[in-house]
Amino acid sequence: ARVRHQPCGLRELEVSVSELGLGYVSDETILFRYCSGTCEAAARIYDLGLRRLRQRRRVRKEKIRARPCCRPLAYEEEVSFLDSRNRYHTVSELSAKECGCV
Amino acid sequence: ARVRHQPCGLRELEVSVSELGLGYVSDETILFRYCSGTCEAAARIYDLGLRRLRQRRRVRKEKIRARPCCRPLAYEEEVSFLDSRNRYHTVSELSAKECGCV
Amino acid sequence: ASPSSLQGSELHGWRPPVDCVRANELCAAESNCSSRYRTLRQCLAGRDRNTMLANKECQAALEVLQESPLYDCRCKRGMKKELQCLQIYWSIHLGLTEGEEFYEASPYEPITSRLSDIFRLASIFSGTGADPAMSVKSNHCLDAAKACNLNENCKRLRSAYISTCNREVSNFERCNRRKCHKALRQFFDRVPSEYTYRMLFCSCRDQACAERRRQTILPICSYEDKEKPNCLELRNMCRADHLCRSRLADFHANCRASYQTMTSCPSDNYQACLGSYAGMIGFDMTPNYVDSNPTSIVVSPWCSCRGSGNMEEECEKFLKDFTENPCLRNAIQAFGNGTDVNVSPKNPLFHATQPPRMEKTPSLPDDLNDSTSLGTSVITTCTSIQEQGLKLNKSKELSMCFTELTTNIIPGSNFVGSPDSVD
Amino acid sequence: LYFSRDTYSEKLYVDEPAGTPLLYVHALQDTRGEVPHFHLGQHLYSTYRSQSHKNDWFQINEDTGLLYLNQSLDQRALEKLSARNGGFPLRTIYLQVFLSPKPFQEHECHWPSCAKVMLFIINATMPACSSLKPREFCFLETGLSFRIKENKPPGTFHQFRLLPVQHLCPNISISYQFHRDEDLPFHSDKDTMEVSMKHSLDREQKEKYELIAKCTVRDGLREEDVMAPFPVTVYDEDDSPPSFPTGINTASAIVEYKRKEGTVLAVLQVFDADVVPSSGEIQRKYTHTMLTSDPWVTEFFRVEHYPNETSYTSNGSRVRAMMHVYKLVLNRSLPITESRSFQLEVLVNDTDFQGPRGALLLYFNVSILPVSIRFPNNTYYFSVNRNAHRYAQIGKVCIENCKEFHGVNVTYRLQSPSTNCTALGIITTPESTTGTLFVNDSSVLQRSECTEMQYTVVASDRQSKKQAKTLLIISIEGNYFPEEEGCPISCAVNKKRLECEECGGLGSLMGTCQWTFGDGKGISKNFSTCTPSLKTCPDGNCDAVESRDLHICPQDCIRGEIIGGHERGEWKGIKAGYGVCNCFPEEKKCFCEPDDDKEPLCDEVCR
Repeated sequence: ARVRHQPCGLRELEVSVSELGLGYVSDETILFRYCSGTCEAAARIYDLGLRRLRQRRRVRKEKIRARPCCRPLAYEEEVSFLDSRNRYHTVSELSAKECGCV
Repeated sequence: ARVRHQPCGLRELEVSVSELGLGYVSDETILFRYCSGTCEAAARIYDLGLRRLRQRRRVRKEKIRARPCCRPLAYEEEVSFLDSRNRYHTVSELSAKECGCV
Repeated sequence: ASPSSLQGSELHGWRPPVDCVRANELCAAESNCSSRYRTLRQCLAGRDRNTMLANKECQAALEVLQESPLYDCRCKRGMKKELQCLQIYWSIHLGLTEGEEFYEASPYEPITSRLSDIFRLASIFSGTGADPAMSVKSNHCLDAAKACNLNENCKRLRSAYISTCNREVSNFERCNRRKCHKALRQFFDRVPSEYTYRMLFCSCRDQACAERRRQTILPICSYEDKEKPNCLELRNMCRADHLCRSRLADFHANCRASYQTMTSCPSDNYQACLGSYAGMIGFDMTPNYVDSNPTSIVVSPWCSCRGSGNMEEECEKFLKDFTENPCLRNAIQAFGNGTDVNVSPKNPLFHATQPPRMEKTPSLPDDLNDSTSLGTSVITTCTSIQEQGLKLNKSKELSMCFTELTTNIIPGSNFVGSPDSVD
Repeated sequence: LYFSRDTYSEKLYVDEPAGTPLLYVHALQDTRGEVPHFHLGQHLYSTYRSQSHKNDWFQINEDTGLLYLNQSLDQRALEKLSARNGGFPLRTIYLQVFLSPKPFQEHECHWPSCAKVMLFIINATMPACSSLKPREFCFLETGLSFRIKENKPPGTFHQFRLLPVQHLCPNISISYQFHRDEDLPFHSDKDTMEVSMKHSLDREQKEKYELIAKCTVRDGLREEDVMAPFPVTVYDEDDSPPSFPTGINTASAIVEYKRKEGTVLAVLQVFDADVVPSSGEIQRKYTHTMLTSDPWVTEFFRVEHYPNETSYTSNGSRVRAMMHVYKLVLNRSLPITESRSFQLEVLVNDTDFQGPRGALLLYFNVSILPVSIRFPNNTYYFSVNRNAHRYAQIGKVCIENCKEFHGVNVTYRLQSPSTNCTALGIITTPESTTGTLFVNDSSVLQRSECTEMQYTVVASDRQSKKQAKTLLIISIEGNYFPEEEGCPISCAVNKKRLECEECGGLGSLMGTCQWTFGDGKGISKNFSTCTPSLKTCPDGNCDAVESRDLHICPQDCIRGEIIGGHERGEWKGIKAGYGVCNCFPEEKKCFCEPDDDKEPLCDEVCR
């Protein structure tokens, strides 16, 4: 599907740990799973109302989100790897396990 | 208090039905509850990793959200009102009942 | 190699073993057997075993049991009631051998699979090998970690033991070794050896790779300790636990160097040796690489022969079964190079093409010239599993690593190590 | 009597004729006059003892120790034996040879009174003499290795000839000798080809002889030498009394500030040239007893014994020995009021050594000095800023030599003459026996009428109730500036320098948080973060004040989640972090991530 209309879902990518940019230097490759795609169909009347109130300045100086987000609903427990200084690290909830519009 | 650090939570606002901009013309006032605030503390390493991969262009041409959203976790069932032409309307899931960072 | 791979004529009227749990059930169902088994257990539990075993009733019980399936029963690695099976096995065999034997019979059924089976499975499952052009230079242990990380089951169980073994408990206790050992045992029991062997026995060309290989079992928690116990004391500690005792016996049965075979392995089965070596990880006798020297493969349990008193010779012999064991070393190198030995009695004559270096057999004095040793050369018909061209996509041409083995037969003896003879 | 080897071996070809001599076993005397008689076990075994068979094929000469074939081992016999070998053709047969007069138990075969014989079955007829290589006339592949007990009578312990080969090829001339056998305690007889000891051996002189045996094979004009290792291990017996390696049998033990249980006060060493018993039994055989009838001494002191194997060089080779280390250790923490001197005697006894000098006395001269609790200064002066927030750490007070004390429980508390201008509190840090002064009520500092605070600091030892006092004067400085609204309670929440320095937080000394710049080198101990006080946070130590409230310094005290590249502290806190570390104490969560959001993270599709 054209990128803009791909529905929210789980994708996966083989990346080296270093590429994650978390500060760990390791050549180990892991499977990074993330959520991407559009949630247009998941909007509710709440979103419409909130957007209108924001436009009419009835809601101001607040961090609000008037559209559903494509986000993980569950995460993978943990993944471990050996870094370049031969020390092990374990990272929890790095990859998504399930996605949805919230 | 400084807006910047207000955590995500439930807020409420008295509005007239017309102000919701849903097309209904009614002077009835209802209590509109919505979610706002920062989800900074709710971020996971997933978000950090996804952000980094996005910055390094390993994830491209996809709609992703690399930060938790402050969104309703539950909605109020329904609200009813009489419009200016004396007809009753019932609207479901207009207000948030519970908020959280997802 | 197990009896099942033998030809009919060679079975010698032998009775294929049942597992000891089943044998115990069969015996319990048969009054004569169950009463004798009870008697024998009383005989063996008595204070002075020798006098007990000398009395008529105990002798009669022993004779009956020697004919029952209990006597030859074995267990399978990873079987459901493995511990119960082993307890039954040792309840009989421990009693019959007084005192400590240096080598004990393995309670496990002989392993019939071979390294070539693993290479075949590895090429089907992993599907994520390095690109052949790259792989000659690549870090095979790193590729092994990648293959594991990309397999859900392997990744989960690998992370489980790493996080357990890496978790600091207190200022005085580096980690919870008991939990770490349990997690390691689960990893090696539940993850197919196509993944675990690649991480444990990957071949290395540089120090970084060899250090990664050494770190596979998180030695700082699972292996090292403040002090090194005496190896014979460590053996006693291991033999006090049925599982550890069984894994050690299995290691000796499958890795004990023998000068009467081609590969120096008792039944010329590298997989059997590697499997029993991996089977000791997660027990008191956990072995590991002693350093990160890529070229010389030296593994050892965490012990020394200091404080052996007059048992230093026996202690050093025990330690050498790890540190100077050509069978074990050949097996690890064979896996690393993706080679296996294919010796079948039907066609003993093979012809040599290109001999790589083969480790000398164990007890030959150093000055032995080659004329009398087993001149064996092994050729690889393809590259090692790490060097196999396993593309990501589905179409994988199966490149098997099979080896022709040439053997200069010793004059005067058709001493072709028949794969099925257990030394 | 004992066998000179624990295992003998020989090759056995199928169908070798009955009567073929196989090998000699040899026994050596424990005491002169003993006469060995050799008995063969009734069973023979395949690889493991559990697979046994009746022995119908082998016999031994009771007096000479010659093992020979009583009945030829043919194909049918071999198959019968294999049936009990799990169905595998048999490669090795094990026999057991016992030495009497000691009564022997068939089920138990262990050196020294039992030896195993390994016969390698070769499923082929005996090769022709001419086809054998020189080596096959001389030595077996399994190698030789001998055991000789020290201090025992000399005797013959080996016979070189390979009997089956010699039986097959009588006219091949073979001779054996030791390579370089000058001043060796062994003699190799050219005719009998027997090896014997010239005299009894002393392990403490030399415990390993790595000899090389040379075999010369002459076949017509051809002559060839074959070498093989001939290792002899000398077995130890407890024939050396314990002694003091440096002659020192006395040590002094002075107890002053270090009065904690487990403190090592003094060490003495005892040397023993023997290595028996082995480490498993040495603690039982080498006893030590404190010779004192004073229950107080046994309550407060204990002796720990650490046997370590050592070695020395003798006759050019390494000889093992034992060094026993004895440590005098505090068994309980000593009160600061305790002071006395006494000599403690410890009897060390090598119970295995048969002889008068098996025991030694160690002397520990113990002197326990009293220590007092006192402050070095009469008055302490500190200052505090009016804008300081609660838990701001003003300074530390401690009794004299407080850093030296171990095992002494000193606590500090404040007494104040007046009640209105009192803003401070004090917390004791047990490990370093110091008292940390902190702001406990910041509202007092904001009152302009309060310009100075006075306290008395009381230090008291919990056990002896001894006390010390000193005066504390705190001046209140600076002007008070009310803080901007909406500032978080904890400095650590802030992720940017600007928002960090525009707010205060719990523990801030001057009313504003301080930004610390990291070194930007990956996951590093120097990570960027917002802190109430650079002096105490983050410093990898969740100190006594910081542990009162997680909001003060979560960087040092967090136990919960740390998200992003990090290394956890020993018990808690962030030991190293990547980029900027900020924390949310309410959620018990910290993040470590570079703050390089140069590029706005578009929620929409990024090009």
